[in-house]
Amino acid sequence: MLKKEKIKLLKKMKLIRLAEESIAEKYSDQKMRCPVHLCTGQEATAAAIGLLLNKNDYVVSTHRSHGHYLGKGGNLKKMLAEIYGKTDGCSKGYGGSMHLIDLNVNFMGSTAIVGNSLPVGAGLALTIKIERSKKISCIFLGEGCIEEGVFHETVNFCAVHKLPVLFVCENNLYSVYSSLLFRQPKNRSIAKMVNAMGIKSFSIDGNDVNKIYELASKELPKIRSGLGPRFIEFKTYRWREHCGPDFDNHIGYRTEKEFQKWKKKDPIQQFQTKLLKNNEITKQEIKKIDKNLLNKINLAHNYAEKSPFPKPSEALKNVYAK
Amino acid sequence: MLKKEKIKLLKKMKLIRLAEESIAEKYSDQKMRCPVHLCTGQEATAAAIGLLLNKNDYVVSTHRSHGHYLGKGGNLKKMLAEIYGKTDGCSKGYGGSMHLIDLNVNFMGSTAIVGNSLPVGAGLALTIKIERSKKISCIFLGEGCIEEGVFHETVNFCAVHKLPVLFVCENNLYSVYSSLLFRQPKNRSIAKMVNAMGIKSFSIDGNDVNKIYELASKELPKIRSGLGPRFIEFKTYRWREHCGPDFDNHIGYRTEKEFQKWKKKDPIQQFQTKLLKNNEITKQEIKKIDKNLLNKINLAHNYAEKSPFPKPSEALKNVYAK
Amino acid sequence: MTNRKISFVRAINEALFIAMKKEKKVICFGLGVDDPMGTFGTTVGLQEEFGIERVFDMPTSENTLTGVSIGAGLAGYRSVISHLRVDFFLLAMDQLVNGAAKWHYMFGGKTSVPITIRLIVGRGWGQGPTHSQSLQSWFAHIPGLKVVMPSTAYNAKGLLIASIFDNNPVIFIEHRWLHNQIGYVPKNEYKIPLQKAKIVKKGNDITIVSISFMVVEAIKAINFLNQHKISCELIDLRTISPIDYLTINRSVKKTGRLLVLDTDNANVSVASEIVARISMNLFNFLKTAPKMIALPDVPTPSSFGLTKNFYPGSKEIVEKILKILKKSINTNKLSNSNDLHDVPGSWFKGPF
Amino acid sequence: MTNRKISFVRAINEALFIAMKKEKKVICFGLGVDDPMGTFGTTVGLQEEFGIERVFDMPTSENTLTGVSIGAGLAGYRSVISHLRVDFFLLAMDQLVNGAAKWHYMFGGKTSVPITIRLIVGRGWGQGPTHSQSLQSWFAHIPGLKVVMPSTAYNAKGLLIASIFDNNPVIFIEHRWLHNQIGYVPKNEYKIPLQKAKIVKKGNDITIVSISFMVVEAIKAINFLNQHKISCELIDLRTISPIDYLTINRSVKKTGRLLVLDTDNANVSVASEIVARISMNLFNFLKTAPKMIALPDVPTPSSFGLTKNFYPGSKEIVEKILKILKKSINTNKLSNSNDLHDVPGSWFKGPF
Ligand SMILES: Cc1ncc(C[n+]2csc(CCOP(=O)(O)OP(=O)(O)O)c2C)c(N)n1
Ligand SMILES: Cc1ncc(C[n+]2csc(CCOP(=O)(O)OP(=O)(O)O)c2C)c(N)n1
Ligand SMILES: [Mg+2]
Ligand SMILES: [Mg+2]
Repeated sequence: MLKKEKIKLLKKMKLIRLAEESIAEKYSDQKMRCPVHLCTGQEATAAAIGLLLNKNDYVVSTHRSHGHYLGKGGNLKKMLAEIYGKTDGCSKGYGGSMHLIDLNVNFMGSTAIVGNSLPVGAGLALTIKIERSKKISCIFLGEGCIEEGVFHETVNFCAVHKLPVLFVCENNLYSVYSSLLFRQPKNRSIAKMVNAMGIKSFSIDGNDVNKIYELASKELPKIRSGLGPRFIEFKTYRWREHCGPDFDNHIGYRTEKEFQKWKKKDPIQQFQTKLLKNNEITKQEIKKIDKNLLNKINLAHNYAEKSPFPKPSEALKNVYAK
Repeated sequence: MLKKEKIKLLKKMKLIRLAEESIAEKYSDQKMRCPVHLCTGQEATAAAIGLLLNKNDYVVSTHRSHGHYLGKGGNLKKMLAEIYGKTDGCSKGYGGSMHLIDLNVNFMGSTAIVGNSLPVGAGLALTIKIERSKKISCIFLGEGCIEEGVFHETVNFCAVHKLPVLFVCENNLYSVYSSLLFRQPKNRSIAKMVNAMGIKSFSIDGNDVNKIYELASKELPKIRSGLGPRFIEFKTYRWREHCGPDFDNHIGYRTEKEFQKWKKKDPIQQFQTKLLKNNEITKQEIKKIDKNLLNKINLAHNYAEKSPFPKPSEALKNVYAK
Repeated sequence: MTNRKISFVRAINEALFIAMKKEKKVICFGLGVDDPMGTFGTTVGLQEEFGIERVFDMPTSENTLTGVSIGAGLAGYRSVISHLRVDFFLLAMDQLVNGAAKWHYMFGGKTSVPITIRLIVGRGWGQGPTHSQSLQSWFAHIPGLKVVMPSTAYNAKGLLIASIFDNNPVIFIEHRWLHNQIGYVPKNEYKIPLQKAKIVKKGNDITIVSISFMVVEAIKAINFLNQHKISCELIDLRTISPIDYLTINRSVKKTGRLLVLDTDNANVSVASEIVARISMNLFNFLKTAPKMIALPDVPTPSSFGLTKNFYPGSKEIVEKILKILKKSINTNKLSNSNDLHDVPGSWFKGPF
Repeated sequence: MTNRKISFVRAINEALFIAMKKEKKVICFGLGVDDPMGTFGTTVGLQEEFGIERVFDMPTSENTLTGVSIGAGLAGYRSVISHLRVDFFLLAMDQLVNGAAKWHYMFGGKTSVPITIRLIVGRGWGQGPTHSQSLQSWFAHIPGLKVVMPSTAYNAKGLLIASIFDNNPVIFIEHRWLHNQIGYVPKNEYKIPLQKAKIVKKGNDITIVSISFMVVEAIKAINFLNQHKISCELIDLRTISPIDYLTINRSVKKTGRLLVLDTDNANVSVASEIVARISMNLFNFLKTAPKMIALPDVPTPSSFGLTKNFYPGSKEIVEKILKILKKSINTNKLSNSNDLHDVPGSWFKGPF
């Protein structure tokens, strides 16, 4: 990875982190009135994959999609405006945090029913194949989604048609407050399973952004050149509560200790430390990056807060396309 | 396998074969007025598994379930009466050929939506586990069913709970007129996939009743003793058309040659020849078996034809259980 | 040219050919679309003409099938997907309702999903509980879906072309017993606008609102009643959702009486909806209580015995109308001459 | 003892404890039933009391979850399963409709599947298009299902116990905004019979048929109207399918006027069904056109701005009744004093 790329990557991770944390901070103002699923702690995948995808590559995602949206280059102001329920929101306030879209970067939509966007991603990939273009359709999912039948149907369909799909599965060990232990067979490898289903699969540390970048840069060209779909499992951890701005290690489904263990693996801290150690960045530069990002995020919140609410009567529009 | 068992097995296969062929023969009388999915050519699995299951083991099955029903010891007369739509039918005429039940032998139901009965079988197994009884829940399915998401959900659930389930998957290469080639990835092994999903799996010749019997006798006790579910793929072939009494090798989706190849692997003929060669049965005995079975089947048709139709007003009953 | 008579099946097939020729981004997939039976003949020849990339078979994965059509829609493709029975489509309700129906709305109108979902209603020959559901009531209940139910070959072709080029998900329901009906169909492209009902027969004594196969039964009933000087206005709804109330209202204002016919179970049905809407909005125009005829609220049984009186037909329509008009006529002549109530015609010999 | 007041949530919890204690074969499973939140508090303590074999979490597999309950039912077990939102249950329509609803019928009455399916309707705080569907219209349309929608803590407990011990699949729909309502609930076991509506208030001018959260709004409206000498009869339907027409009919015959309130989209709804049925059967008793109030036929938007006037409430009810009765009263006092229309009470601070 070039130094330039590394800085980009760091910036992208930080953008996601700081944006999520800004939502957490301001959520108690009661102005963002919709459920939010923050991805703090999971920024590495979103940033690395997002950076490696081309602008016209397609992305679909899930309820926890802020990072994927920003990673792909989605408009921050419009994302926040959407969470605030404003007309300038990326979905004009109709969708809320769980339904993001940015057609400028082919972020085609995140949806809130577990597994719902998977076959949609496959359909996008089908058109790429028909058009013989070199695009990719990237599908983000959580490990809970593996339990939905539609995941297996989608994998099968993509394998049969050798579609240009990258499955990005962030395994953060939990689905809401349910541990993997009660949802999937013990010691079963998700990647090995998907491999046996017919898609070349990998499983890597989801907090090591270097490795993610490396693996993805190797596999994406293969997908583009028609070698078929790829599936990558990223082992990671969400820091905050399943839904909302707080922490929930005290309520009983996971331990503070486990959380602290994962917090030490902070993908951003790890990466930054390495960059510093290798003299690829200075503390000064980091400060500047942080400051710029915080500034940008503050401006975006201001923009979102100032944007008007859509009129109630607008609710009756947009049911049918013309 | 004891000689006695072998004779039983032969008889069971023949019962299924002759019953199916009798339906094929009489179907053009237009008295059996419902879709029928015959299993001629696939009798080995139904007979061997059926013989090895205990009376109180549970079975659920699919649209192609005549063999599974008879194999388990289901009542022939009531099955035919059901296909004729009569009051003495096992489902009193409400269900037809695609919805068979015989609670006397814990044949809990066959249903006609692909994949529909799978989780039902898992639910039965769950109660076995709760009751710590040594029963098994046996789930019959076709290879087409593998493509339904519910298959994967069911496998996952059974694996997580280590349920006493035997999955019997008859892979006859086709789903209606669609070849496997367009439905599942090339060279993907179903058994290996299910193995990677978390269930010990096997793939064997579905026309070699000896092997089926052997494998099942080895695995069933393991399932009973709590070692978890098992999945077996049986490679086999349906002789007649997907639905109905005729042959359909001429319509274009499969070849006469392929059919003839498989016909040579007739599970009954193979087994009978071996028994004769080993002097475990005489031609005389075979004749007698055939005659008895034909007689029994004729009587059953007579019974079914004579049974009255349910009254039209009965259609409005049985919507709710008391 | 009005003597160019072809079957409903061929009309569908023609519509598909025309749409796919007209627009390269129309694609067609579903279980068995390219098999020798070609979805009861409706998709025959398409793959040969347009290639395997635009016309292809699917794994037995109904939910994913639907989701794939949404994704293709987002990339500008118009999918025509099909299910040989409505019942199989129950596996795809998440993609349909949480996805297709709301996509345009929940992303603020920024994208849309032009999908046509062909569903076939089974009937007769022991199809039974899981192969003969109609379910338009469900689809009509969901905002964002359009629901179309053609009754003739002519309507089938024009409505299918209109559905394919509509920018919304359209549920296109074909009754299996209409597939072999023959009727006048122009050779060229034509569209029948969605949400436009058709007045099939003019009349003054009562308004009959009907859909799909019930139109066939209604025509028989009306012809009989005509002989007895009872004049019915027959409206073929064609689009079930949204409903063309303009046409219905105008007719009810004229006749003052309403009978709605449906192929679905009665409870919470499109028929109830129309009866309710007219009762609420045209209460003062109604001379007598509005009525409806639909299927009994039970699953469909399989047996020849149990289905004997299961499906209401022309006789029940006539009797209901006589009751509404407080008239009595001998209706014995109307009893089904066909002993075999479970087939669409004597040519049908099973098995599905 | 009538001052034993507990929340709707606790009433549900008590019903589950009682049912599971009474009958060993009652089991309870669903996503998160044993997690710290315990299905919004309703399943708290069950696993501790009855063990992990009878109370357990599930993989994210809604369709299989439902099928498993059918299988358990065939072996004599009564399952209580739950979904935190109605919307998630759309993945299970095959098991529900092709399986559970028809099982008893299609096997000739030989077996039955006693399942209680708890579904929670979301509302407010930006839940949006895929987290606030109601959908009782769908379930009521399917023969073989019973559909229950309690409006008070008292009803919740008695109806849930009755549902669990009913031998059929019962859809038990809880409105999230009722969960924190407090009401009188006896400590012991009691059942409220299914298909029995409750006359909540007697009155003479109009019959209001209402369900679930709309009962709360109706009571507010009626109290206001009472002050102006308008007397309404309020029927809480409680069971949506089958419907207790005996009670409705008796009331409409008395008042001659009908208003039906529903929490679902209006088109092809339970409200339409009731309006239709009454119009067909009691046409001559109706003094004015029957009316209904339900949700607009659009998906639910997320934004605070868009949802402002989305849900009809007591004000709309009052205005509709005044219109029916051709009266006019100043209704300004009725405007929602609560500025925050998107929360059930000021105690609610998100996030779901
Ligand atoms: C079909 C469906 N079932 C249940 C839910 C409730 N739900 C919302 S998020 C979520 C967790 C999914 O877990 P995972 O896929 O691992 O994603 P994560 O939240 O961990 O990022 C669940 C179960 C839902 N939205 N959709
Ligand atoms: C959900 C669903 N989709 C489609 C069908 C139509 N259908 C009936 S039988 C069948 C074939 C299934 O193939 P397989 O499981 O291999 O069983 P086989 O017929 O080969 O025994 C299909 C697709 C159905 N019944 N249900
Ligand atoms: Mg997770
Ligand atoms: Mg097969």
